[in-house]
Amino acid sequence: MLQLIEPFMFGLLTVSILGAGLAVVLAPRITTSALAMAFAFLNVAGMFVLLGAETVAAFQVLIYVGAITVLILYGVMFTPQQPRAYGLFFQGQTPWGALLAALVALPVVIVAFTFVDAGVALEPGNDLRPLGTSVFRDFAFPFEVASLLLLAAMIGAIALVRREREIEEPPGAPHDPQRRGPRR
Amino acid sequence: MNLPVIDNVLTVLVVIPLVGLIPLLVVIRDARAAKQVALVTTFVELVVSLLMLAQFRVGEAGFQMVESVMWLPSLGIRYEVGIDGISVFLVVLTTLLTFISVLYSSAGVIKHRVGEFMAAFLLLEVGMVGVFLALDLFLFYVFFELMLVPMYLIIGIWGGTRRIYATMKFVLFTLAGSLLMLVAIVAVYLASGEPGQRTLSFQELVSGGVRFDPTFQVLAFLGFALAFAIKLPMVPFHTWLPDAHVEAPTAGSIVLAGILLKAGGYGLIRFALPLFPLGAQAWLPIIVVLSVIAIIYGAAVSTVQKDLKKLVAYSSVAHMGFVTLGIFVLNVQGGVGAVLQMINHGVVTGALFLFVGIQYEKTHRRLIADLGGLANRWPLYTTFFGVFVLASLGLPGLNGFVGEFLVLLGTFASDMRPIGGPVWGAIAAVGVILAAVYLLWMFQRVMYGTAREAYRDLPDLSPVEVAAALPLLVLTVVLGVFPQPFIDVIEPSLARMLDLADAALALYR
Amino acid sequence: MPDYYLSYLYVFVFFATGAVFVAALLTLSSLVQPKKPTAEKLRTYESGEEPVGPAWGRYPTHFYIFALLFVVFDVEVIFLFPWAVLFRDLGWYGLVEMGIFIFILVAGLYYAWRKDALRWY
Amino acid sequence: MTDVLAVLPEIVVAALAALILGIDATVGEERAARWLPWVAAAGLVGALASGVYYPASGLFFRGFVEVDAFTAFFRFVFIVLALFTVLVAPSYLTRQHVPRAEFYATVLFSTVGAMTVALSTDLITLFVGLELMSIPVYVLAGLQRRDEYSNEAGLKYFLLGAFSSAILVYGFAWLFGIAGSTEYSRIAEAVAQEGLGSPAVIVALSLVTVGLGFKAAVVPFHQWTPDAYDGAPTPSTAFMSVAPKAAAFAAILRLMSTGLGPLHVDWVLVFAILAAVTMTGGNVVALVQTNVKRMLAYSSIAHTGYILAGVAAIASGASAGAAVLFYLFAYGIMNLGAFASLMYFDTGGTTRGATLDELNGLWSRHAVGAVAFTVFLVNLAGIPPTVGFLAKFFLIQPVLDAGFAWLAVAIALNAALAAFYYLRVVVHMFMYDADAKAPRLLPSRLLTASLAVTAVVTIVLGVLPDAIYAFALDAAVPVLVR
Amino acid sequence: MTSAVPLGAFIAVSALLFFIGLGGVLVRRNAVVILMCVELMLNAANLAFVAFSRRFGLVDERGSVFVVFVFVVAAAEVAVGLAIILAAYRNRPTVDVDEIQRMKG
Amino acid sequence: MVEGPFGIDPVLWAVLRLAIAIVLVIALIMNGALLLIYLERKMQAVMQDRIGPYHVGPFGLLQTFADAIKLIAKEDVRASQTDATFFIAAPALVFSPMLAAFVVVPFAPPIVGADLSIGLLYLTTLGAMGVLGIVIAGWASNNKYALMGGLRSAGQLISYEIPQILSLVTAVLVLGTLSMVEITELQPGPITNIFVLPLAFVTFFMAALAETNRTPFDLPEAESELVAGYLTEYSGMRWGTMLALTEYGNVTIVCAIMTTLWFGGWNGPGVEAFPILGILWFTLKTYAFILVFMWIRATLPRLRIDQLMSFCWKGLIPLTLLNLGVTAALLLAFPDTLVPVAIANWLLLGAFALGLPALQRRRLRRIRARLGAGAMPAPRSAS
Repeated sequence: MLQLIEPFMFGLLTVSILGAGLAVVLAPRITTSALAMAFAFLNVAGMFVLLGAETVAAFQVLIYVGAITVLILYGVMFTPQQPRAYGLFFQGQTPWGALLAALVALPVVIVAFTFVDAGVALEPGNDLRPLGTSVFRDFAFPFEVASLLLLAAMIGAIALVRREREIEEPPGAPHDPQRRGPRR
Repeated sequence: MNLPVIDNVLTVLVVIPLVGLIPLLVVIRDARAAKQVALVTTFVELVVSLLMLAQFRVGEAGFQMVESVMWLPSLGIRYEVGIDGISVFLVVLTTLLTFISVLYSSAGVIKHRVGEFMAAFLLLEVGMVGVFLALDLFLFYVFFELMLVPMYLIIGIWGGTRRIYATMKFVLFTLAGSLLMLVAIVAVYLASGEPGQRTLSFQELVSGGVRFDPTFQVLAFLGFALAFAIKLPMVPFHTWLPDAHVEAPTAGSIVLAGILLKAGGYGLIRFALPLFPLGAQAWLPIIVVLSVIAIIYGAAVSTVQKDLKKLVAYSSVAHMGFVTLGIFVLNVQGGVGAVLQMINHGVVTGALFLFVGIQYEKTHRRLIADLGGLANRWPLYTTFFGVFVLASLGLPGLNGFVGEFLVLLGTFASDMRPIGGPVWGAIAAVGVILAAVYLLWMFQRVMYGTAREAYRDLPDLSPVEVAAALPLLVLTVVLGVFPQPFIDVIEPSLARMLDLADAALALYR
Repeated sequence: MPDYYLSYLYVFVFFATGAVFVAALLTLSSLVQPKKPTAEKLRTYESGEEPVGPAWGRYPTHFYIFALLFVVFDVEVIFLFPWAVLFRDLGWYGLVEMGIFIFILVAGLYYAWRKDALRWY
Repeated sequence: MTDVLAVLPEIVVAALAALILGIDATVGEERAARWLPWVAAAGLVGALASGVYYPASGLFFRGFVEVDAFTAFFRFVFIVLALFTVLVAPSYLTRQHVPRAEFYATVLFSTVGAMTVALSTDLITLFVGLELMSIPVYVLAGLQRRDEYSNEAGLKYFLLGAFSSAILVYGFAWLFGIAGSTEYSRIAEAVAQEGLGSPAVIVALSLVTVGLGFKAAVVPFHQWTPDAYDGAPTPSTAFMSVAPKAAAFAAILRLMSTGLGPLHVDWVLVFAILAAVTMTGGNVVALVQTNVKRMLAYSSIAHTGYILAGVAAIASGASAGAAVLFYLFAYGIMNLGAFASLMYFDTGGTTRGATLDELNGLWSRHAVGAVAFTVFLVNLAGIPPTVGFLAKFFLIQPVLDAGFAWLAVAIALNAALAAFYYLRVVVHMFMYDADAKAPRLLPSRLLTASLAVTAVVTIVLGVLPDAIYAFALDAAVPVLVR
Repeated sequence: MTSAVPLGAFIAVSALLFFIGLGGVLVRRNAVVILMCVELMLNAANLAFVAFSRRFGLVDERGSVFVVFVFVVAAAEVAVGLAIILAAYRNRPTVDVDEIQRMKG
Repeated sequence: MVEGPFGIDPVLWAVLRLAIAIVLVIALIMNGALLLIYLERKMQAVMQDRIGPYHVGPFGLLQTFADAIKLIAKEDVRASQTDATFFIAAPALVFSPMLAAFVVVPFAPPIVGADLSIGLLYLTTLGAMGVLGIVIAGWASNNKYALMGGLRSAGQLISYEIPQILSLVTAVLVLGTLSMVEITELQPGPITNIFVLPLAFVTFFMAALAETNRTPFDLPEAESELVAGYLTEYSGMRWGTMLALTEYGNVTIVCAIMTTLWFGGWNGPGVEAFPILGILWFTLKTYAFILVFMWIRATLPRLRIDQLMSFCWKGLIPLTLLNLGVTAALLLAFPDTLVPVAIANWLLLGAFALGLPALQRRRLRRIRARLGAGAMPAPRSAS
């Protein structure tokens, strides 16, 4: 009976992930999207567990659910709601965009099944040490670069949202009604 | 008399205008100083070019005064300049016409941004001189394009009302052609040998070591010929020319007609023909037909022109048709005729534009219908103008005749299939007659008849204008009366070009 | 079926039970509770003031800076955990590596501090 | 220790960024502002020197960092571009109240990222480098945050950038799935073994191509470019139109030639077609623009097409790589210069560029600026004797050599087409007189000096390019298709 | 350990998730939602990485390592992205890409 | 696969064990909550010289029970402006992670739900998830007070998560494992981790107070400022699960972590002989901490929001980072002994304990000086 648990969990997670994913895309309200996204993240973490990568799963929850979703919720909170739904590429032609994505997706999904296990069977779990070893030994350089990346993001984001100093108009600048100044 | 011998005279010729640019840029806001600098520079250039002419050894077929320095070692591209019978007069013509243009312009025709105008002219001179000197295809291309920007500015800034349209058209036509030529040049480079031994040096390319296969030649020739045909301009590509000429300031027109067009003809003789004889053979029928069409068409269109400058412009089309015809009949007579025709056309059409410009400066009218009766007021002007008109229509004894006559001779002598040379010769001859019709008719309408009141008090030629026109007049007469010394210089080199082509052809027979 | 899967089965079941439990409690509650909604009752409670408009949107965005800094340091954490476990194997090399990493982030913190971004209001 | 020395230029630039932020935070914004450009410039020169001083070569960090001539060349290019940006920007930043220290630091971060791309030997380093390059640029685009256009630029650039990163990383995932490793060398082995017969390889290749295509703004993945370039503050535009593109091509060269090199017979044709479409598309749309900044944005798409043509010619060996590298360098300077020239105009405090009419008579109003701008435009048009012309010359050579004659002709025709709109700008600057509509000019000595010097440099390099070209040839060797 | 679920199934799920996200980016207009969709795509990539790691028997941890770096990048991306969205919102109260996009050409 | 006792089929045993665990944990939480609320009220009352609940049941023991029944039977009002999805999801979102955290709590050698190898990381992760529920609750209410409260809570929770984790990591440096069971087993004797890493404990403790919204960090519920924070619109059983159950559950978890990491977990006299005895020790230690929490609530005043954030970002995080670095360096320098680490930690703790008041005094002096000069800006209203 326990042998069935794995496929069962896989099925459950798959349905949850894809359902949540679709909900993100299709939900009319941004709040539902955000919640569905968090749920999808959580289920992806479940997939990781199923694949034997518990550490990555924990990181996934920590970063995606604990941090990124919170951040996105901040974004949702600070921006007003727009009930309309259009597309960045397919302005007002949602079906076409969806169709395109679906058409490309189909063959890719079929191709996905060409992958088969090729390695040595290993016990799942306990992946923290090999992961860490790999990061700190082999990927020392990208690791440091990643810290720069975080610093850059931090600086940039702060520069973008920091409260503004009062800016005076430059003396003598003609007031131009066309000018797009701050509007708060 | 012992003339001084200058080392590396060709490089000196290229460098002088550049050197002149430096003080010019310093005083660019001071019109007077700018004019003086430009005049001195172009004059020195003229003198040096004459000294170069004196150094030239007549009768030698090959290149003289060759200088060759490795330029881009990683590509094997050289800075290589040299001169032979074909180019030597064109160089002198360039320096002369530039000097005349600058001289005339500095007499007050150019009223705003004088310094910039002079700077553009000096830069233009670098390009023009360089084009006739370059022996490396890459270098040639650089100079060929270098002529573009200053001319573009000259037409665009100091031109007439529709100058911007004209200058854009000019640049785009020329650039489209020359960029295709660039592709062809690169193709030649790639085909010139194994990596590491590749070259673009003309002398190495034609020395027999390199064989281009026939298809390649056909395509590469097309690339070159298109660029040159647009520059010339040959008939379907000529539409930029009237616009450019009409809108260009007088000095610009002189140089444009006198030299820039020649770069196209020169390129055909110098590079397109000897490098790709098979290609030339393949395209020859089309070119000949187009040349003849150009002669007739140019003349016919000239006849109906109302604008004086446009008329001269279209006559250029016809005259350049003789040049291409002469080149592609592929015999020495025709070739020499073509080269002579280029020189003569440079002198005569340059002079015609000069005089149209002088007239326009005084009357501010260019439409033939608005003019008339000028002969009575301006005897000096009428004399000069008359001589040049006659030279242009090919009156024997003046220079226009010599070139056209030789070209026609060559055409008659050639054995072009399927229709023989005589047929084409005959048709071309009709062009000569038409030239007489429109030029004389124009002269009559402009110079005779009743003069308008407004023109009554306009002065005749000023001393500066005479000084500018006189050298051209002298050349017109000298070339017309004593063409033989010139032919002696041109013929060996031209024959060599044809031999090179033949030798290359022989490889495939 | 190894312990690994069993362990996580526990985790899953606990999670699921949590949700189910909450749902059950609320259902139970809804079964027994009275239902007398009135407009006044359903109105947003803002200490007796009349609520004006929705509360969403238009909040000072610099609160966001804290969330941002948190994310950055949270990411640091995912490196810190493996590092802390492996730290004896990695030795000084690992310490220096992590030291640089943390130093760079602290530089960002210092910047935020000096730029007065760490002020809540 | 050798590991550290090998990446010394990266360290110097990164430290410089931190130093600038530190100075700014410690000394205070206003007092630091005057010195920051000079600190940045000195530091960048130092970074350049450090690369010369320790000419490392080989594999470092346990084989995950490769320093070779290719790396050195891109370091040189990126540092020069950053230097140029830092020197032209100050007056604009002050005027538009763009945070200055943040701007310099962000540019430097992006530079480090771009340099990282050039020394990657595996997908992870590549990806992290690409992101370190891109994310600061999103910030740069939106940095003039009181301006709506800047907001939009940042937003669009960010969304599309993130989207492309996601596509790219998914492609990387498949590559990893095929090869079982993220190292280029092992990917190459696996890919060679699988061949194009494997549909998974096709999927991975397509995803990676699309992802990198977005990063480099290849048509049809270019839609973000005009708005992003147009709306971003001009100094940012100047930088982001060149450095990320160069980095994207560094990535393309490294990955496509080493990792996916075994398949080059298959992907070059796709690249050739993309190249032709890109250059034509960019040029055609640029023709109808009246806003110069937007026009330059489209023109930069066209230039992507040219460069891509060089990549498609990868089969012709070192000359192709060298052509791409040289073009990137030339394009970097001339495009940066062209955008920077727009900083003379005060267009109502917005990020928008001047329209053609607003450029009227610039020549009489600011001669040096106008001439410098013209030189950059002539460079872009590819007219000799400029480095822009040489770039095209070097480019056509491998394209023809690889048998893409039609592509070479397309380049030539496109260049002629492009000359139209470049020269139209010159027309407005030189041939019309300034009218009442002309916006206030805001000349700055530093800007003028930098532009003038760079303009002269483009001409000097146009006559004597051999040092750089030889460098590029040398640098192309590591990315030869084997 | 041989698993009851074939590897291909995991990859297929990741591909589907990827394309759901991609479709979302293509059709949605709200910037924050687009950002969410991008995150879905990144998650799909992560899933693929981890699954592929299993393919090679976890001998090579690169898949997981890549995922860790994707986390870093995603965090940085979201941080900056939302900052940009907030800055945009501050000037004009909308995050609708359609409305912000007013420069057409 | 654990072999079941009494020859029970292993599968059945696993299911059974799971069921037992869940039931036990839920019972623990519910009873714990009831008991703790009662205890808290009573304790506060005593400290404030009141009597506290005494009506219902002996000593008012059934008071909370009655409260619970009231909650269940209370009308559930959901204001019309709320965001339904979030409003309903929020309680589950805060409750589930709390419940799941109990999986790894090592009550006694035989009584551990599951000994995950990444146990601590797992707990951290669940802590992070809790934030989500609070933000969502605040947001969903569409009430300005609630949203502000949610924002504040979120800001506070995410901020203090950092020092909390950093303290944990410092402990992990010494322990070298993330498994809760292994951590416990590493501290068998009376010399537990607290003697080695006191500062890490103190910082963790402070962060934990904030993480569980306990005084002095209970701003989200600052009635005087924000009504009931993110809970304003919640009533009835929703409120019951959100606050009563979850908060006390979380307090228990945090205290359990402290017990395990610093105080030897289930270890105590007689555990070797009777492993089940561990549950006694563990519970005792944990409840001791809970009482400390309550004691603090009765003693300390509430911080202002800006003070709270400043204290975290400008005080706690740098301090924990410093501690982390020092500990790591000393551990590497003296691989065989923990004494230098302990010394350094105590010294740092001492410096912190003395330095903080000193710093505060200096700041106060400076503010007074500025006030005197009249340069103090008008007080801004806290938002």
